[in-house]
Amino acid sequence: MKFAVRLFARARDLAEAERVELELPEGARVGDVRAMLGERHPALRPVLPSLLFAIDHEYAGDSEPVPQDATEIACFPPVSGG
Amino acid sequence: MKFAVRLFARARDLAEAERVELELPEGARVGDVRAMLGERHPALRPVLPSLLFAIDHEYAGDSEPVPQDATEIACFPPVSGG
Amino acid sequence: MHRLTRDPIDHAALTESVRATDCGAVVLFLGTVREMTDGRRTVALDYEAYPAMAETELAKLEAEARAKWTLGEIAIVHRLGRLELGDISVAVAVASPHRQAAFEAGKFLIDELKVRVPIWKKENWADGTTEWVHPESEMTNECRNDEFPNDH
Amino acid sequence: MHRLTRDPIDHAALTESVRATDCGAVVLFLGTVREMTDGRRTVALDYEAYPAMAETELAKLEAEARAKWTLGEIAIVHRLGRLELGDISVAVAVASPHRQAAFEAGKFLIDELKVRVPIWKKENWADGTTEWVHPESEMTNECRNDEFPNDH
Repeated sequence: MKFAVRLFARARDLAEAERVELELPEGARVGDVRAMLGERHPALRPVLPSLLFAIDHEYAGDSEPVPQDATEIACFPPVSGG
Repeated sequence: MKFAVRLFARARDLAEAERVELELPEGARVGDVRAMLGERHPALRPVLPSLLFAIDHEYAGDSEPVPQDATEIACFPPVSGG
Repeated sequence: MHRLTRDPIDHAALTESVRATDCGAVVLFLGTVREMTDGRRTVALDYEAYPAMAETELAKLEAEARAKWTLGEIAIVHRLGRLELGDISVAVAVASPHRQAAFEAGKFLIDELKVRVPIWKKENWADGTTEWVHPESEMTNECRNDEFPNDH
Repeated sequence: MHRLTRDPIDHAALTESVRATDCGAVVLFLGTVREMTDGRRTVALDYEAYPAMAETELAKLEAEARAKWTLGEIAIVHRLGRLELGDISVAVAVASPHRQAAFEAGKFLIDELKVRVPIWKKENWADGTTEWVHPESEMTNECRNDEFPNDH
């Protein structure tokens, strides 16, 4: 299954990409997405453990499966608004 | 020693007076002022225990002596600003 | 800065007056005239103060807040006279480098103002009656060291 | 009400928008661009958001605040783009019948906004360098149930 992962802030700057296309096997979990991003973009590795993920605008932990019908996966550093 | 006690809010309305002239003996305490106000203005008696006193703009408890050089004594109900 | 005034309170100007580039946080509190109190309808409030002592107490509150927290400007304004529904009776604005301090100081200032600063409100109820609001203040016990012997 | 905007935040209008005669208390919080951070001088901040998710999280915050406290109107505005020293980056206004609730809800909303809503700031330091601000967020541990095996 093909997914585009949107990157924000420093994650986007390090990867030099606004989105990364990934081919996810069925049953893939968020942790797998994290690992694949590190492989695809080695520049992300220093911050990889701290990156946060969201599926369809909801935070998702490493153990959560990526639903086949997910329409948007996002990856970003800890937030710093306010 | 003669003192004028300023009254505020409901205390003033009940006594129907903005100030009460009192002759205080030397060594008189705030509690004595409270008692004398009740004698002078019986209408104050229902609220007398709850009335607060200030000497020269500082709160003063019943046990505090009234200084001979006090320039202003005030008496008023619990505050309700804000 | 603290002030008693008979004019409407300009909360925007008060907020602007405490903003500064060394303070990343501003907290503004407004107290406004509420329509319903304990099920009764208010049409207006009359505020009265003991002005000289109110100023003294407000200055103490400012000093106490500065002793507790790192603060920039503080602005407290209390309105006096006749206030209609929705009018602002009191405004407290505090700036601080840190938001926690700004919130805590703002809360401290309004909480203490309400129990210590000699200002009183009189309710003008919709049924035509009036009534002074005189809560059993915490000051009562705090300030009276002796029990006063009274006949009721 | 919550909004992301690239325009300057009008705190006076925001405060007015939550005032009501059934709410005697209004608390406004403003976050502004501070000049000095940990001894370094800032000349500007750039704010970026993941807008759709930020809106979702802000809506959740509003709902959570309403579940915890009796509140009137809530207004939250976060600015995006380039902000200069002293500019307002975020404003939270809350009205309530009671001041305790207004303070607690205001503090809750800004505290939670800062750890949950996907917005990021980039420092533009006076020395010409830039730097994303990415605190070790509490979300990191909260949302990652598994330890991710990584090679560093």
